[in-house]
Amino acid sequence: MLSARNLEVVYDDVVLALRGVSIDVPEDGIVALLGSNGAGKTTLLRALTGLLDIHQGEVAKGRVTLDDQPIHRMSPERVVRHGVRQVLEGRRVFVELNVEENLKVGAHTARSRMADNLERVYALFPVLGDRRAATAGYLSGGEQQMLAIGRAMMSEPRYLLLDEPTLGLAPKMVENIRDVVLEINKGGTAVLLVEQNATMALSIAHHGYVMETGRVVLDKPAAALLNDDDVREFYLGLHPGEDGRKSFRDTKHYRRKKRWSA
Amino acid sequence: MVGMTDQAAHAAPVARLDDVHLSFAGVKAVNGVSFEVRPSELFAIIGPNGAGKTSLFNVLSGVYRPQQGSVEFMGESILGRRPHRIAAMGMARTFQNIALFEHLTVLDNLMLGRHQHITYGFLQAFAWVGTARRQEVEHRQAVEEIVDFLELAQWRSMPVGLLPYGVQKRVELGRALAMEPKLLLLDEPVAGMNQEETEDTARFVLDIRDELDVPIIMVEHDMGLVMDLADRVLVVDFGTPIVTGTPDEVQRHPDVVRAYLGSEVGS
Amino acid sequence: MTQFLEVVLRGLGSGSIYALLALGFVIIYKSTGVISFAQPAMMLTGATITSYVGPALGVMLFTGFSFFVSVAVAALLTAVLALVIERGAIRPMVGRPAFVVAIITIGIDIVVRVVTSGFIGLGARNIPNPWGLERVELAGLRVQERHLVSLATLALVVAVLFWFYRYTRHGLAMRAAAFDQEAALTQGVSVGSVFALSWAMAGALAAVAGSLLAISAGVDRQIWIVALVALPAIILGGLDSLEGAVVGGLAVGVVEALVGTYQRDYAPWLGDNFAVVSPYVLMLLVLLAKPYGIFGTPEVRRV
Amino acid sequence: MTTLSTGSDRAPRQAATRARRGARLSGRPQLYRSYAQELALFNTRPKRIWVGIIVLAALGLSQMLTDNHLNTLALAYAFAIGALGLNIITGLAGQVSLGHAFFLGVGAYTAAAISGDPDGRTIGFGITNILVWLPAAGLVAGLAGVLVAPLATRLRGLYLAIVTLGLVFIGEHLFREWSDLTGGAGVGREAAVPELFGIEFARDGDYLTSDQKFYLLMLVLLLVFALGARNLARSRTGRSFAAVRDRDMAAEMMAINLPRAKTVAFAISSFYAGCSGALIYSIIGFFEPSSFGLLLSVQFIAMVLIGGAGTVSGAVMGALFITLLPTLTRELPAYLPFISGQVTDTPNVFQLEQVLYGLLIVGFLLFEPRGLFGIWIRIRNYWKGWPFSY
Amino acid sequence: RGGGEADGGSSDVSAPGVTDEACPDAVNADNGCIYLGTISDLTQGPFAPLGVPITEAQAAFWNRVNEDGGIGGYDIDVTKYVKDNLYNPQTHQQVYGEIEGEVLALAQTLGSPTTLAIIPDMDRDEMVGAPASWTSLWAFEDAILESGANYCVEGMNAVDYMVAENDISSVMAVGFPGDYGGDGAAGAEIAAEANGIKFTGVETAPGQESQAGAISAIVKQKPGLVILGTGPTETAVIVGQAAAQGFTGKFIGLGPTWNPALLETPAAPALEALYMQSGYWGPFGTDTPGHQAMRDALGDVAQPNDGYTAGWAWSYPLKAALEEWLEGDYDKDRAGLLEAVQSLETIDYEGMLPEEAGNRTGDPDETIFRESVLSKVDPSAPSGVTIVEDFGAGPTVSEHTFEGACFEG
Ligand SMILES: Nc1ncnc2c1ncn2[C@@H]1O[C@H](COP(=O)(O)OP(=O)(O)OP(=O)(O)O)[C@@H](O)[C@H]1O
Ligand SMILES: Nc1ncnc2c1ncn2[C@@H]1O[C@H](COP(=O)(O)OP(=O)(O)OP(=O)(O)O)[C@@H](O)[C@H]1O
Ligand SMILES: [Mg+2]
Ligand SMILES: [Mg+2]
Repeated sequence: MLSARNLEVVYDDVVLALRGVSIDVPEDGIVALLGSNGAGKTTLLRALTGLLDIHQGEVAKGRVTLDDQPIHRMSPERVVRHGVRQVLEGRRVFVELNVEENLKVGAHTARSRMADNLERVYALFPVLGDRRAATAGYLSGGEQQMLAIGRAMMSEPRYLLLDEPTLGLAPKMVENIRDVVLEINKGGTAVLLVEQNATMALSIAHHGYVMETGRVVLDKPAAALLNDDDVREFYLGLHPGEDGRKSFRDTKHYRRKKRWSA
Repeated sequence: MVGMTDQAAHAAPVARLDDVHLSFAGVKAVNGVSFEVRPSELFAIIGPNGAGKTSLFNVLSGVYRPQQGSVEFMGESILGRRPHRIAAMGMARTFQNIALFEHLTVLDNLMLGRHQHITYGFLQAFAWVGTARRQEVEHRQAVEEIVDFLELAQWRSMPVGLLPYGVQKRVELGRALAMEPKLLLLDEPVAGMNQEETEDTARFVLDIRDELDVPIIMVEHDMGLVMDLADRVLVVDFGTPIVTGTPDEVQRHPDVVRAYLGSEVGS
Repeated sequence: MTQFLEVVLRGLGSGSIYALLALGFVIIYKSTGVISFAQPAMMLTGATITSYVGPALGVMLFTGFSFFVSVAVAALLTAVLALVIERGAIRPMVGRPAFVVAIITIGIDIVVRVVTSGFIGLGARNIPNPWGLERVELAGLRVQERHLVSLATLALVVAVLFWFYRYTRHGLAMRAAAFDQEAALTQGVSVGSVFALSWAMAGALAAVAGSLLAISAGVDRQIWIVALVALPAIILGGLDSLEGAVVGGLAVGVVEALVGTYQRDYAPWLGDNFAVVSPYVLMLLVLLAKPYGIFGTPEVRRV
Repeated sequence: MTTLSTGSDRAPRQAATRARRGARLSGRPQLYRSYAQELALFNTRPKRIWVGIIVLAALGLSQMLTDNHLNTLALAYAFAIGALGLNIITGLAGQVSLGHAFFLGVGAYTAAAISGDPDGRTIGFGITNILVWLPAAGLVAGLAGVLVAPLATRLRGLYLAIVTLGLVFIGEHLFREWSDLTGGAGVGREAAVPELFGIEFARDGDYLTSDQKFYLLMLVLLLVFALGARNLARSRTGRSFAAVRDRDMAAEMMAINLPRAKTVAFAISSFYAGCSGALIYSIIGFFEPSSFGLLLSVQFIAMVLIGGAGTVSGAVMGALFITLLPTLTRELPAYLPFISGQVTDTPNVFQLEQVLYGLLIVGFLLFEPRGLFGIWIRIRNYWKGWPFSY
Repeated sequence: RGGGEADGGSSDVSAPGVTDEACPDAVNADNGCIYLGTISDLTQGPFAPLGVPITEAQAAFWNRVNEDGGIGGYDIDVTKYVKDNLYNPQTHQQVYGEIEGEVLALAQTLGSPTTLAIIPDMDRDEMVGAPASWTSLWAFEDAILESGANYCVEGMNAVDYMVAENDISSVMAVGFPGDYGGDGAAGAEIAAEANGIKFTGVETAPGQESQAGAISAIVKQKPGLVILGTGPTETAVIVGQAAAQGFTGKFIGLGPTWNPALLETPAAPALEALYMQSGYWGPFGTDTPGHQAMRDALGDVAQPNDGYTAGWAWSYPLKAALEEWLEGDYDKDRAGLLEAVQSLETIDYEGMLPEEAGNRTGDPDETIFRESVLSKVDPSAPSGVTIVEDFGAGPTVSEHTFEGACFEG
């Protein structure tokens, strides 16, 4: 179990980005984390993997534990060695390296089974196999996203934290990623899925959290979230009293109010 | 669903690509694409990842030079023209991965959109008198209008680097509008946005088309948005055009479903 | 013709020293994205250490052997010094702009050089070695032995580095760390160790280069200037390329020797001492054709 | 991509972080009645008051300090003009240039030639009026900048830096060899003779000493050049530089002509450098070709970075810091009596001076990466935020 | 200007840098103190290997003067105002400004371009200074108290000597450009012309690896004599490698080319065979009362070299000038000191130089001292060289009229 308890995170000694967040990612679960932009989702992932330091952030209160051992003071590379692996927001492939080299760097902590894992990734994302010698920076946006996920899988993590993995992916590829996440999970890896595409995330998650301005405002099983009115309106685009999705042509200019941010 | 008027369909196209081919060291990014965009039209391009959509934008704005084919904008061939010249002709765009000037404020970013419309030179800039001062004030007014239009007022003097993602995308849109474009290219305008922000953006896009009467080419993976807003849709796969047509036609095309939409056919 | 070939050989000899220095710059650049202007001081320090260790060993061992032992000791000690500097002044700057770090290395260079100069004293310190200015005949060409030693050392170093970058995971990890430190951290790469390792390797290389350089006339306070010649070498070879450093270093050595020998006869209007700036002219010419040097990786630019 | 940072992908993020801090710290309540008023340079009352106080204090110093200190400060002001120039190309336009020393040299020699003795052993035209040689020095250096610019438009980041470094070496060679102009290596020549409407700055006058006159002249010139740089930065041109720095490809698609923007940036920056070179050596009176070496370029880079790249006041503070630093380190050993003053001892005070110089630069960048400007912001912020932290 | 506070309550002497209080760590506690400034290359500059021993020897020289009771009731202090110029004209000018008000005169101002940068200031301040360089230019500067021959004279005498000795038919000058190598080369060229032999000038840059051009020029043209105007390291490289490439002609090095440490480099055999050293006075181990006093005063030095000898010899004129000024009927200010300097006809160099070498009363062509010495390499001598040809002026220099510095004309 990977958990955060009452986490408070401060950037630059001034910006309070998380205000007492607690979440649990069970060993075999898929957990969805939703929230509007700037809610603190990425910050939470950074706290889980030790990356706050290089952003001038620090855990001011609370703790992060992995199987009840505190890890929030651990250096990022040791966190990776303990099996917690984050896919950074915005892909962050090594643009000057080629596809295969990117994957090999991903296997830094698991060299022995590198060949097998390479094949596994190429099987999941055939495009990458076709372009294994291509410079990563010149891949299309979606292809880079696949590379980033594939790279993370190279180290066979126990916990995979995905930060907006479907950003910029075509619908079919989104399905693809969903299947991949399910498959990874079946293989024994727990997944924490940060997503704007709530429909997709909640369709596979066991449990879900919704964050707003540094706090967890909803903490329910995924199925329950799918029935929450606010979630339906603000994350799924299903407006109350209407049947199915409303056309974007009919959206109005006015600010609606969410119940939880009262 | 707003259909195109007959008149628009026959007016001279704003932009036209004819049999464009572009490849990089073995990769065929664009393979014989032709289309034209007519005045006031909202033209969408969709296709799987790596299909060559962004590359088409880059061909249009002069970043890439196609090996074959012709590219026209405002009735002129722009093949081989430098990006800044094409931009000056009135082509504005936003970028798939936000390309704002992070250190600058929202206002400065928008003022940069007006670069071509401001004419004083650097000698006048030193002294900051006469033309320089007058133009700065004048164009500042124009920019404030965009700020109002896109509801950016609360962020106007913040460096864009610190703004939320969704707002940055909006600033980028504003910067493109500040150029007073004759054609607007939007590369995935709602990627990474939540539902609320997507709805806002949809509204802005419609307003731009309706109020400012600017033709738009939009690349987007959010099928709901594309199908609701677009007048016509071009589908590409592996650089090759599959079909061009109204959203309804496109949505039902079996090749499109197979290559692009998967099971999740637009609602 | 004989003379021409001899000049080329001489150029290769001094070029191999430039190449060793260039490799040091490139290794640091490749893994941290910074050009370390402290390399000249490292070279000076390494050579100075050799000049102290050598005589201490000299009485006990054959000079040829004791030369290599003292160079190895100097390389090790210089690597340690580099580690200390990296830890104290470079590591805290992880994630900061490369040019700020570069200026820090300039500050370090000043400090280390002044301190080392204190140990050099006023004259030159001799490094005991069996070659001096002796020459041998090779296929009718007279070559200085020290140049052969330098070339052989370079060959050895290149072989080891090739193996290291090719067959260990650290090679890729070092490149990854240079491109994107945060992303490298999430791969489990210890960016700190990468920094330390590259500084240590570069320090050791500088020490070797400095010691070889000092065979002919000893270590004086000013030999650090030679390290600057490695700068045009790395640029024309390609900043992040080990092959580039080697080719660039050798090319610079040869061009400098040729210009030094023939320019007075063929192009006197270029002025005396044109040889000293010829590496930079060569660099400019290469860059006009190839903006990233001969082997450099072009920066990925796209929107 | 901003060349001031390392990897291409990392830059925007760091930039964002930096920007984030900047805004939070400098955000102030704004109430303006017109855009013109908001666009005014000193648009708040505290700003006006502070600038006024600083200028008055600087003027007052001319009466309070000894001639020797004034001389040092005058030099520092002249250096600051050069730092402003480097700040334009490096801080604003993001093109790191290690070639600044070369442009300083071009300016210094242009000025020296124009005002030099026509019958002397080096080229001279005998026009000592500063209004002639100063602009000429700037223009010739600016022209040299334009000639170099085509290279800059092809090269990026450290490649550009090292190439411009090559310019310094080649320039030094040129200066050494062209002894008709420069007097030759190891010899040198007289610098520009400063004279303005009959005032000879190199001589003590009835009311003011030579050093006082130089000090006031440099102060006025620095104010003019700084104002110009500030205006430039907030103008169309300055914005286009910043755009080129942050994202050059996007800038092109904002209709900015990239090669032209870089050329203009180089020209303006070299103009400043040329003027600075002419002024620096007119104060010293004599110079020789080896003055325009790597060290000088590095000093300028250090000024811009230590001051805090991109801001006018940062560049000025950085220049003052770096030029006054040796004076300072020469004083410090006096407080360390246990260090030997004997030149043959190691360590001795002279070595200590050099070591301190290096250490202060390192320590400074290590502990305050945002530079002097950052310290100022931090102090201001401390008092604004006091007694709350977050 | 500053300095007023230094006047103390002295009845007659009113110059800056002169106090009634004793010097810090004074030898004679009852004496007043005269402060002399030193601006030298002490750490990072290219001439630090010379600047340091010069400065050290001068401290020893003035200490000896003090131990002999000082001059006219004053001890002389040269240790309080010592500044490092980094061999940079701008730094030189700045540190001059820092000490100008505190010192009476400069015991040392090292380097030509550096000193040239302060000459206008020295003129304005009526400051007198002993240089630490031997350029012919100093003969034409009133404020500069040079000693012995200059590079130009050396170059002429070296050529004349070899023409007489070896009947050479060509000479090449290899050296740094400018006041040093250039000055020596100018002298060599004048002498070559006078002797009707071929002359070639080759400029070279500092640095071990920058000598390829010079070496190949030497090896190709095989001149009978090479005059070197470089630093010691360059000397080792050039002589060593030219010999290794088969060159058998002779080398004569100007004063600053030599350092005894060269005898430990691989070039030592070549140096012993081909190299001679020119000098303005005898090297460290020479047997004169002055040399002896220097060796006694310095005690054990780690590496005896002729920087010490130079620093010592350069101090005599200022000592003579101070004595003349304090004892004679001069205004007791800097102007008076300058006047005293200009009235010196002889100086007691304690045998290091002939007394008439100190004449400063005529125009430069009359006062330039035209005799130099030549030494050969001798590993057993303290500074590695011993005299073979004592003070002498060749025919060329005796005929020559000096109208300005050699290297500019
Ligand atoms: N390095 C940093 N320094 C200062 N503040 C930061 C930093 N990184 C993030 N923040 C602030 O912390 C808050 C949370 O940001 P975070 O990136 O975690 O949000 P997010 O939920 O991931 O948003 P998004 O959906 O845009 O990715 C924001 O207000 C942001 O401005
Ligand atoms: N400069 C380049 N060099 C090499 N290959 C390139 C370059 N630009 C694009 N490509 C390749 O061309 C193909 C098309 O890329 P493009 O970015 O146009 O795709 P896209 O349709 O925009 O995809 P996405 O929806 O993922 O953004 C990709 O396979 C990409 O790798
Ligand atoms: Mg996020
Ligand atoms: Mg795309």
